[in-house]
Amino acid sequence: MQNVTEKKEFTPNIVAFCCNWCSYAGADLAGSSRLSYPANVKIIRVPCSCRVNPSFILKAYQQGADGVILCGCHPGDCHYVTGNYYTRRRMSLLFSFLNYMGIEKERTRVEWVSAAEGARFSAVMNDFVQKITELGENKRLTDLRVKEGE
Amino acid sequence: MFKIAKERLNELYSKIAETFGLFIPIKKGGEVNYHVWGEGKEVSLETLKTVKSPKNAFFPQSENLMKFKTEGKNLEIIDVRWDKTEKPFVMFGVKACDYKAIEVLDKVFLADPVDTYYQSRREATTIVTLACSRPEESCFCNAFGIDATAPQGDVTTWLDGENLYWQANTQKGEALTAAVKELLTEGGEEKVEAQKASTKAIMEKLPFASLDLSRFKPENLNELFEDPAWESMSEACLGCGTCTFVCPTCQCFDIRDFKTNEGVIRYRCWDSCMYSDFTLMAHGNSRTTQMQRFRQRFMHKLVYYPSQNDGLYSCVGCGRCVNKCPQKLNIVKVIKTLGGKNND
Amino acid sequence: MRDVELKMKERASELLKSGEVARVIGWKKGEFYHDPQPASFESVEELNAFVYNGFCGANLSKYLIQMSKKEGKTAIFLKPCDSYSFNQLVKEHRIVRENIHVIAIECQGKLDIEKIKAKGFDFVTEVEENGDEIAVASLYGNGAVQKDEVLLGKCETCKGKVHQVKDEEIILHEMQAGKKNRFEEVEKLEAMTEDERFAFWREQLQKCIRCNACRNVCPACSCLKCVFDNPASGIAAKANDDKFEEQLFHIIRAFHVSGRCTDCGECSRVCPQNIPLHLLNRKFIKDIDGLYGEYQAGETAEGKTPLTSYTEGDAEPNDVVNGEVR
Amino acid sequence: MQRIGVFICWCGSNIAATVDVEKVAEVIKSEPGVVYSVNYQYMCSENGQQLIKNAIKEHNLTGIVVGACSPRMHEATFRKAAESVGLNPYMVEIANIREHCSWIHKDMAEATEKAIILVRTAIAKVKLNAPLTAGESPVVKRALVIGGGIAGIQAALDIADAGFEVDIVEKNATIGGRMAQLDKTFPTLDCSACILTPKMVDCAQHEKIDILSYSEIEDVKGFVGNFSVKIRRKARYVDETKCTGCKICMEKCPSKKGLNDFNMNLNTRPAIHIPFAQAIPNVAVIDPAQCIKLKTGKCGICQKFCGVGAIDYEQKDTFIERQYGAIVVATGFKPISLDAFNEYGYTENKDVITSLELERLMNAAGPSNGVLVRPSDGQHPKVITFIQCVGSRDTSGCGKPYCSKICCMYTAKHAMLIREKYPDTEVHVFYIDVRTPGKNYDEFFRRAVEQYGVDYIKGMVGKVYNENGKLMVQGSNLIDNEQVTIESDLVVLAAAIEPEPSVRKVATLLTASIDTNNFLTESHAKLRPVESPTAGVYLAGVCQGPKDIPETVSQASACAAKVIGLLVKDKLKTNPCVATPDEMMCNGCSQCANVCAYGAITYVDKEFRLGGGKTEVRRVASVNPAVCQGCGACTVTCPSGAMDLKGFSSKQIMSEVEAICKM
Repeated sequence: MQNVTEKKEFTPNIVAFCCNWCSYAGADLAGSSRLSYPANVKIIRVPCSCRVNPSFILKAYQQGADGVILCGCHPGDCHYVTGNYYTRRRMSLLFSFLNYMGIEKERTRVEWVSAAEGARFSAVMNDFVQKITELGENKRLTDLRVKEGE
Repeated sequence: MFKIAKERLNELYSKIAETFGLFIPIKKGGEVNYHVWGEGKEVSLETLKTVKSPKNAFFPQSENLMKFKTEGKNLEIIDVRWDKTEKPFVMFGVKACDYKAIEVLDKVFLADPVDTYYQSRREATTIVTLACSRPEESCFCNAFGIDATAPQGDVTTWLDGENLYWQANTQKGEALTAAVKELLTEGGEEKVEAQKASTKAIMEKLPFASLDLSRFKPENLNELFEDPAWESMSEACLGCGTCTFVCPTCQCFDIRDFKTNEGVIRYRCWDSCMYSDFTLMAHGNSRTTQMQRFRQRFMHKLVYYPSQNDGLYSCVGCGRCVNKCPQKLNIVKVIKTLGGKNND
Repeated sequence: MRDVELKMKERASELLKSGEVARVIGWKKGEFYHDPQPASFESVEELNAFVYNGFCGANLSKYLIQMSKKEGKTAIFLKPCDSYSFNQLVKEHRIVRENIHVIAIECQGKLDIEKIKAKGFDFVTEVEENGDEIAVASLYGNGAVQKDEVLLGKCETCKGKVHQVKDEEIILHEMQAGKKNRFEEVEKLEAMTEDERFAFWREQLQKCIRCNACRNVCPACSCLKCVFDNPASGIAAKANDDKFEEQLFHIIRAFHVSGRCTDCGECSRVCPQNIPLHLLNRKFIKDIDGLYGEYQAGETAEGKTPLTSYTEGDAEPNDVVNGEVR
Repeated sequence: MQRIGVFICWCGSNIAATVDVEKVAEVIKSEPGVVYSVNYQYMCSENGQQLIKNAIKEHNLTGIVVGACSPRMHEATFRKAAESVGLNPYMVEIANIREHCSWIHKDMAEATEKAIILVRTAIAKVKLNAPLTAGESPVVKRALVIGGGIAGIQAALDIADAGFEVDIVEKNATIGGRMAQLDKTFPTLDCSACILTPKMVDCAQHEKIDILSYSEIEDVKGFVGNFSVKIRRKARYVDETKCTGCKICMEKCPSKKGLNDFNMNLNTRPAIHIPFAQAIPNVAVIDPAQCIKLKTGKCGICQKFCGVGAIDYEQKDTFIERQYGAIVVATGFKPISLDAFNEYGYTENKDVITSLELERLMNAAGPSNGVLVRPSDGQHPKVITFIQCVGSRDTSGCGKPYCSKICCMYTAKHAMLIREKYPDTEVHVFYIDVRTPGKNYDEFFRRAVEQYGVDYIKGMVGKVYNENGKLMVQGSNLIDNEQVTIESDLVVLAAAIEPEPSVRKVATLLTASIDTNNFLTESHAKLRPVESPTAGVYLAGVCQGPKDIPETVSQASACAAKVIGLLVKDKLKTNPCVATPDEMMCNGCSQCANVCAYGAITYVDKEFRLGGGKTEVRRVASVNPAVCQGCGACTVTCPSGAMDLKGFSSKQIMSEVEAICKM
């Protein structure tokens, strides 16, 4: 029996948006290659990284996510030809803006992971979890109401 | 009557804060609003018009009504209303117009059926008003028969260059006075009378001192409603909620649900009749144009509300909307256009 | 300015009389000198109330969304900065260019009554503009203030005195651009630490009362139904119950107008709590300029915005720090 | 009321070893909306699917969640199973508890907890799913081929042979393209005309093929299966139906000084002409810039001599509009302009020529009747120097960054042909690398070196200059590490090739994307190399990237196969997960169309009721479900949120976010 008074270690809550064609498949490959990454990384499948609306990211933070990572095909390899080019511009501006509002720069990230890069997917997630763990809990973009009662 | 030297006000605040939550105009982020007092806060008692009115204390912009805790398919309802056993609070520095506005709100929230959320806060509050000595051009409380030099309240205060003068009016006021008695000394009646006189002289020069409200009577309701002037008056209206949210008497709210990790919080928040979805119902929208919304707001303030409340207008002439409307529309223009013959 | 006002009134009168236009959008006298309100004039008689002075700061272009749908042609007076908004609205098919007659008017910078009052004139009875000096009469004393000190925030960094669109012009005197660099304040914030920036915005945004004045006045926010009013969007909310809601509102709003915001400054002008909202939009503008090349929304009424275009060599989001590629 | 069924798969021990499947199924039972939750060893098996089907029927399920392997694996399987018992296939969601959970986590408690979250997330989504039905759009059984070179010809023939109507639109007066200009072809050295012209004739005679020569594409509307194309038929001043190709007009035409573009401007031709002997259609055309009658109104000689009255000086451009189900783009290439390459002296020296010019000089039907002579003096050149990679693999900015791919082989071909026909000629070739990947290609190249004694010099040429009537080619020999100067009679430049410039207009009309080098972009570099991202548009030949004849023909046939595969269908099933605008909220701002890679979004003016009997006409977005691919770029661009994506709606994703964040 563990000592219940022991302070619970911070395990960040991570949401990963993955495009169906590259990154989600990359995550599948990481799985079939048994390349582990922490269980607190949870994936939402979207057709293309360009489907990810900034409001989804903010919603995740509001609902208690500590880090949000967006994964898509490598630029130039987008299944939908140009989708991730738009993602790239949107997210460059959004992340810079969030940082301008005082939100930690590292909390949000974009990574291009191809369907063949299972190892990279796992490495990226491990690295991201470590960075967010170092950064600590998301306190600046969270909604106090959500975590009430915890 | 009591008084306390201006330099010692901080001691007064500190003393009040020992037993009460003290809400007082404080400058934060460049703007003055009612906030909880604390050591080091920048109190700005003289500020004539806080951006948000004191109604925020009894009828907060947003207030949780209840919580639904869900676990699997089970649901539990939790009462989350403000608890009377918490510290009672003091609203300090309320101006005459804003105090009158609380009276307007009371008629809505304390009438049957009583809004217990409002009631519990209202009852726990001791209101310390502050007489005005330096009104500005957008003030027109006198048009509604309000005496800015002698506001009511549990305690009335006056402030001049040297002292704050203090006079308890009610039991609650006496109790507060007793709590701070050690800081107060007697006297100051002449100073107060002098200030009243000089302020009244200024009040007479207010540009809106003699607004004619005579046409706003229940019997003119239909005529006023149909007046063609609404079109042109509302033309520039953006449909924002600034006027309603800075208004000390606007009382409309919306009830919404918010999903949490545990279930749902049901809360209410200020709503504005200027918003297009204010009247959105399942069948559609009963007010489809901004003119209709604009008309509703002023008809309510000047005709509907008084017709149900013994002629009490639900405007107190604080002039916040005059200052804050982005496009410079306001109730004064409405009164001047529709109020009566003597407005020209 | 008086001569400009007369000329405008005269021209409006001609246009209405000749039947060339059915209405003219301009400003109408308020209760004071300092509170003229936007108005449309449909007859020569109505023009008696026409006014144009240092307090006509409002950007009238957004009214055209409704006005240009009305029967007949609409004439509108546009200041140089308003003309950008006009183009942007045409670009987004929100107004019908053919139905509008644009009269480009002179602007020497507009005044902020709150700034004048803060100089100690809190019972303003009269204001007189004499070039760079503003004479103020108040119940508590008369005096003068320097125009530079009481300009509307948006006029301090005025982006130029060139109309981007016009059918005719009424410009009687030379106009001057703003004296301040518009990115100065953004840079100041960028230079702060994350914690300081966060504290700054928290304090500012906590003041927000969700009145939607910024949104409703914004020519870029021309949606029929805003996502924040649409329960289906998942982010609809009316008033704040937690600081997050204000952040969400202002982040999403700034994002939605990015690449489309002409920096007209109306959001900050109308904010009842004086939140420097323009600093949000300007950050996007500054980043767009830095990352994708200088872009001024509303310079033309055609073309794609920076967010609806791309190049293969664009910066990677993770590499962008303070609007620059690390 | 929603009735959700949840099916947790063990996947043998793949899932069950790390995820407590029983617990997951049990916990999920108490989720609101869930009326049935079960676990089973292999959900994808026959029995597993039967279990799902039975549960759907028995419990009257409105949606199901399968907690199993990746949806990329078995989503289709479970959708089919659901559909077979009457549940809309899009009411199925997969929670990936294998690849994204059991396979990567070792701790059972942790993996079980995550599996529960993932299943809850899928439940949150499926509750908002709506039944979707694939739409259908009719297919016009006719194809358009843009460009009448070998790529276009091959594609047209293959499609027509399958029984479908094909139109070839060719901007020149004849089909044949670049291949018609070639003398011999590598690596077999058979005569280009001998293998091409029969195909051209086949086209002309094929009852299913309509050749629209001297025509260009003006406008394209519509979408896959249903394109409407406006074609400009340029005035050729000769009635195509009457002209017999007798060429009497060419003999009689007094204006004979027009540059012969078919012969790379190496000789001249009359104003009225047939480009070359085997032209298809074999019909004359008048060059209006050269014709005396058209310029001055006087002359009219050709009309006088024409026995069939085919000459019509009054002819104007005409337009026709036709419907097509599919479009093949085969617009071909041209050698780049060498104006920027002063070092090779191309513009100053007549005897510095391009390889394509050499093709004409060596061709029996060419300006010198197949006798290799120097353009300057008609003498037989004794020393010929070839320079490769002129403008190819060039990062200086003057040329192209890519390899033109065909130059190594045709240079070897030229060198070999010259050595064979004129053994007394000395042939040098400057090269960077010799690239010969291809069947029999390296053997071919080695023959040139080993059997024909062609002197290959590895190195770049710095300068070509004229000295006493001789061309001095100064370059480096990297193998011997020395500077060499070769006194030459003729210098042949292997100019880089680039897409025919008219492709830009075609691409714009088709909303087909184009890369920085003006090559058309394929849908996927490896797996969909002949399809443009614009559905129903296919790419053949050099317009998509440099390639030689066999590759071009292969690609053209591949295009044809794709086109045939499309045209045999009567109706096209469309992906139901497409963007859909809420017209009540759409502002008509055009932002969404700006980011659509497929041109699926157009705008229409629509009348809306305002209430009070009033109406308003507003411009609103309209998505063509047959063209939309469902990426969602438009949904984020839309500020009002009017644009949403079926199957991945904002509400669904928001709901997933809420569920997945719940720890």
